[in-house]
Amino acid sequence: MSPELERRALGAISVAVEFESGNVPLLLNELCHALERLLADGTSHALDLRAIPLAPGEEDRLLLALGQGELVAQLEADGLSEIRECAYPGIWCITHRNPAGSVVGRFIEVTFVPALLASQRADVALGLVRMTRTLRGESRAQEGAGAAVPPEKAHH
Amino acid sequence: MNATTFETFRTELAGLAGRAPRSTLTDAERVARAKAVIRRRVDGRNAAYLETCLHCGMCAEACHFYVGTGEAKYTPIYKVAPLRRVYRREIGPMRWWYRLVTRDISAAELEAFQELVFDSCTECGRCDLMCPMGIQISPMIGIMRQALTAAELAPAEYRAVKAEQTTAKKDLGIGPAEIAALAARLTAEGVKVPVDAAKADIVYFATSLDVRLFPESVKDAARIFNRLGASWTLLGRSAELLGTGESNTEVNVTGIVAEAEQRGAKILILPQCGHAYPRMRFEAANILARELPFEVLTIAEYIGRQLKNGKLKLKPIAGRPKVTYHDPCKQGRHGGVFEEPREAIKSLGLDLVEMESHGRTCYCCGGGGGQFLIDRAQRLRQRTFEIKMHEADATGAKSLVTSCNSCRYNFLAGAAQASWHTEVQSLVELVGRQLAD
Amino acid sequence: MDRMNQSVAEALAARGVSRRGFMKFCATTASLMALPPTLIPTIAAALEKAKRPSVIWLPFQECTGCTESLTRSNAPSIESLIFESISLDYQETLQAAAGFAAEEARNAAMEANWGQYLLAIDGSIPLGNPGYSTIGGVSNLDMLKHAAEGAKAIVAIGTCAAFGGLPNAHPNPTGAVAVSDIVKNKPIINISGCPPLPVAITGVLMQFLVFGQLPELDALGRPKVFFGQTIHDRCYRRPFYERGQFAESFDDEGAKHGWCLFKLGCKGPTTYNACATVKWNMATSFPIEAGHGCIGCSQPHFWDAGGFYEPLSTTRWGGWKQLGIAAAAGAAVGAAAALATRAGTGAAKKEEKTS
Amino acid sequence: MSLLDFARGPAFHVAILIFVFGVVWRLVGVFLLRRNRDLSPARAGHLLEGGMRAILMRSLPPHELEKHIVFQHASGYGWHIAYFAAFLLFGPHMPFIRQFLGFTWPTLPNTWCLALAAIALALLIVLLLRRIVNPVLKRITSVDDYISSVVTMLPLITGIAANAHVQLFGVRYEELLALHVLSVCALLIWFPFGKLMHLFLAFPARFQAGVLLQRKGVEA
Repeated sequence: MSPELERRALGAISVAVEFESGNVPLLLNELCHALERLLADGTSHALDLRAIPLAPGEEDRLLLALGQGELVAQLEADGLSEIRECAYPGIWCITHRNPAGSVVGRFIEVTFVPALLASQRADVALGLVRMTRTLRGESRAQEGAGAAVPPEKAHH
Repeated sequence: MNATTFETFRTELAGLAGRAPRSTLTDAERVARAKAVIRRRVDGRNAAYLETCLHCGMCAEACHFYVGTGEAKYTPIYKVAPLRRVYRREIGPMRWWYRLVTRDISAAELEAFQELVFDSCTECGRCDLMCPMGIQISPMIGIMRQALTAAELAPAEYRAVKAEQTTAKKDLGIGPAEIAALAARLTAEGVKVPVDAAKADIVYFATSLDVRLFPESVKDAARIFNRLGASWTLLGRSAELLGTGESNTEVNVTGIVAEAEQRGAKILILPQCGHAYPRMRFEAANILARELPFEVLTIAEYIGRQLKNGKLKLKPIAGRPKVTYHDPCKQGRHGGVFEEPREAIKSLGLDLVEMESHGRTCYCCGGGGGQFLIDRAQRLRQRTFEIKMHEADATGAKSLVTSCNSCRYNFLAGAAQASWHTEVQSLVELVGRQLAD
Repeated sequence: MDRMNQSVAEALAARGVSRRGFMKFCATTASLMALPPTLIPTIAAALEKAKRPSVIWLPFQECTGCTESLTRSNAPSIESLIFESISLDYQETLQAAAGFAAEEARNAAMEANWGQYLLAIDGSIPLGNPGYSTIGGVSNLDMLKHAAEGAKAIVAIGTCAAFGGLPNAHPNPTGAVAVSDIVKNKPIINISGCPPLPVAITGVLMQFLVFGQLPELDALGRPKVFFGQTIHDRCYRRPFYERGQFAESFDDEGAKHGWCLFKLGCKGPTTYNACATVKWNMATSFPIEAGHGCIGCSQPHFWDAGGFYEPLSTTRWGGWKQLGIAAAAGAAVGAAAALATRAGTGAAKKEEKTS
Repeated sequence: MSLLDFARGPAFHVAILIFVFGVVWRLVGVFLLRRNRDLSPARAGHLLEGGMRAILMRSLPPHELEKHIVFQHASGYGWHIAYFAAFLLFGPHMPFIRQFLGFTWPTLPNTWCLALAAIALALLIVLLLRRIVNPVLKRITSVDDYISSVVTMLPLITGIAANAHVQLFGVRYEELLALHVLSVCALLIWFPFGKLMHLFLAFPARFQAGVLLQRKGVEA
């Protein structure tokens, strides 16, 4: 059973309990203020959800409260990552998973564009090299490059 | 009482200290004697009190000497500090520990406490009511007084009186001869006063103060007994012989009980006297270690009872004048005599207006417990008197009634000094003058 | 290519991981080390240059629970940890080599990195008899002393290595002691817990990697990042404690409502660890979430510190019988004092009467 | 052995044995002393009732002599009530109480207890300062008063600090908890030797006074 499945299975066991750490409203308020600052002077803000004590179910409630926005992006780099805009534009929920599918990090960013979405200078440079080679027909081996999945695994 | 008698008496008291015998005890003897008294008198009850004190200081607020002067040394519980130390070091369960951490009492210390237990305490018992722990402080001050008396460290006036009692068998110049003379005079004036009759249902006393300053009170008491047709006699000895200044108490109580028993007395009635009442009423049986075969009443209590059961009838005083009543500490707070004197005042047709502190919380006259003997304590007495004066003035009464001749003397002395014009009246004399036919 | 001289960024690039992937790695690393997201760029910059350290892992009197815990680490996974961040040169349980080959590999790695490698120890060291625990005929004590010589720093993994742990519990038959009882001249990082949180292990290794220095330690030599707060401080049941709502037994209404387990012996208030935030089994849960109080496994002598189910506010008091004996003794002394006083005053009274 | 283990273990064990031994020693030593039987006829009957009434009367604030002692009375009541409420209604104390009694009772939220403890502490500090400056109290104060005052306050201070997780001078929670238990040990050890004994002696003393005054026909 995959860890994610296990998690879901555990979640499916009904425990008629509502826990409350009281942090959800505080976080929502913090995000609201962060949005104000973003508009005022462009300051971005980020929260690491794992560093905040949340009762079981509270993380889900927080995400539910933030809702679903227009944009969802997926990043495949050593596991799948999801970059999702919330119902309140400017608030982004970023979830990192490892190759096994387990969540290894969850951040909420308040910014116009999360840094991860932008093409990275180093990648662009590498891509440019590859593209130039392709155009010159010097190498056919790099066919299909540009996708997020690396062409080879570095297992030794 | 005329002004000359009063002044003579005051002058005599002022000279009393000079007549005190010299004490030749060594310091060690004084300490040993004082400790012996404390060890003998402090029992389990006192122990529980001494163990419970929290040093909260509330008792100070009850004490007229503290309230009157604001001086911290007059805090009641502080006055028994040497007693407490002796208790802790020699009587209490943790004496081994206290012997390590406290020092023994000294003669000098005992002497320093003379002022605190004699000049500035009248054993009025007001602090006993105030204490949140229920500590009865005044009886322990009584023990302190006895201890100092045994150590011959009582004030000179007390020692002079004690010497007079022991050697001349007189109290302030009053002995059997003077009492007999007064009785003869009163009988000659038409009020029959039997002295030392062989048999009597009622045995009555006169105090040396009664004889010297207030013979009218003896006369009026006699009138009342005679009107009721009682079988009574006046004892040929003074009530002060019960032991002014805590001296000779046991010897004298034994003698008085014997005399009353010998006459087949059913009731021992005490005159308008402070310390005699609780002494005979509550302490005598314990001193003798047996129950007394007669009842002990104070004259005010007797009058009240006779009025209540209808045997005594009074003519109301015309005009229903406003009066206030001073509860003598030893009769009221120490004896529970509150209702009876008020019954008499009611029957006299007087308009009783109570002072702010009355009944169980009544302030002391300032000179109780024999304190009035001490010449140097004049200032302290006056301060207390002033408290009383203000409370009495606040009632608007033109006359203050009391049933203790010591209180009465103190009020007269205080009034003279403060030019206070409220009339000080004696309950027994008011009653004696208003007897209905 | 010489793996030892590769930086982490290079190692990742060699695997074809994109820059985005590298940033993701930095973000999860920051999260792991409980660093604020604002430090992610700093971490990235450091990882650009950081060289992968050699790690020698020696197991002494242990149960392999700590290794089990580490292998369940998924953030980052042990595979990526081994291949990307550190050079795990000796780990009996995980390495393929065995016997003399393994020992040779260890000696070679130690020699090659003398003075530079990170020494990880799990298990306590028996001082009672060298034969209680040996590797290839070498006693734990001798091996530790030698390995510690060439180590840059030592990481004591698990309560046994950190504080003596279970083998050290009363009556301690093997004479087990902690690493810090033997090695005095090297920096030691204690990552206690029975077992420790996997992220605490990997986090410390990461910290060493990223910042090239040891993390800030508490009074017991534990990294403050993971051991700076008590379980109680970060427990999601803390509001119940504050509200005075406690489970009185494991099956009462309070327990069903998930109330505070203090009265059932939870040692959360005196236990410093990150279980309440990091959680176990891929962040699924931790003991308190499963309805059992914390047993305080990351604290020294937790095994001997009273029962797991004894609430912290209980004390030793001897029972009513002992108090009764004390009372009887007090009564005897008190009665003796009072009776002696009575006899004294009685004699004084008689004396007074006769005189 | 950590400080906390020491405090919860041998320290408390010894302290409570000393407490019981000392308290019984002092009580028995007082109550077995000679007590003279009162042979005079009582003015009023119902002596026991009088004694019981005194226990109550001297506890109740209304009092004819109250005028000058309002502050003492109110502050005394205030800190005693707050102190015992903070001790007896604080949830985490319940296992401690249960180990002796075998049962417990409902408790208050911690913040309430924290507030109560703060009130008690504030009043105790005011009363201690008052003891230092008030001339009457200066006269009658002994070392006992200061020791008793301090050992009474220490559990409050350490308890508040531990409960509020105030890191006093870098002292950690388990150390604060240990200090809290040790301060209770100090309280228990000092208890039989100082004025704290009034916890056991106040009611007997009041009872005695009540009987005495009832005999005399005076309201206690």
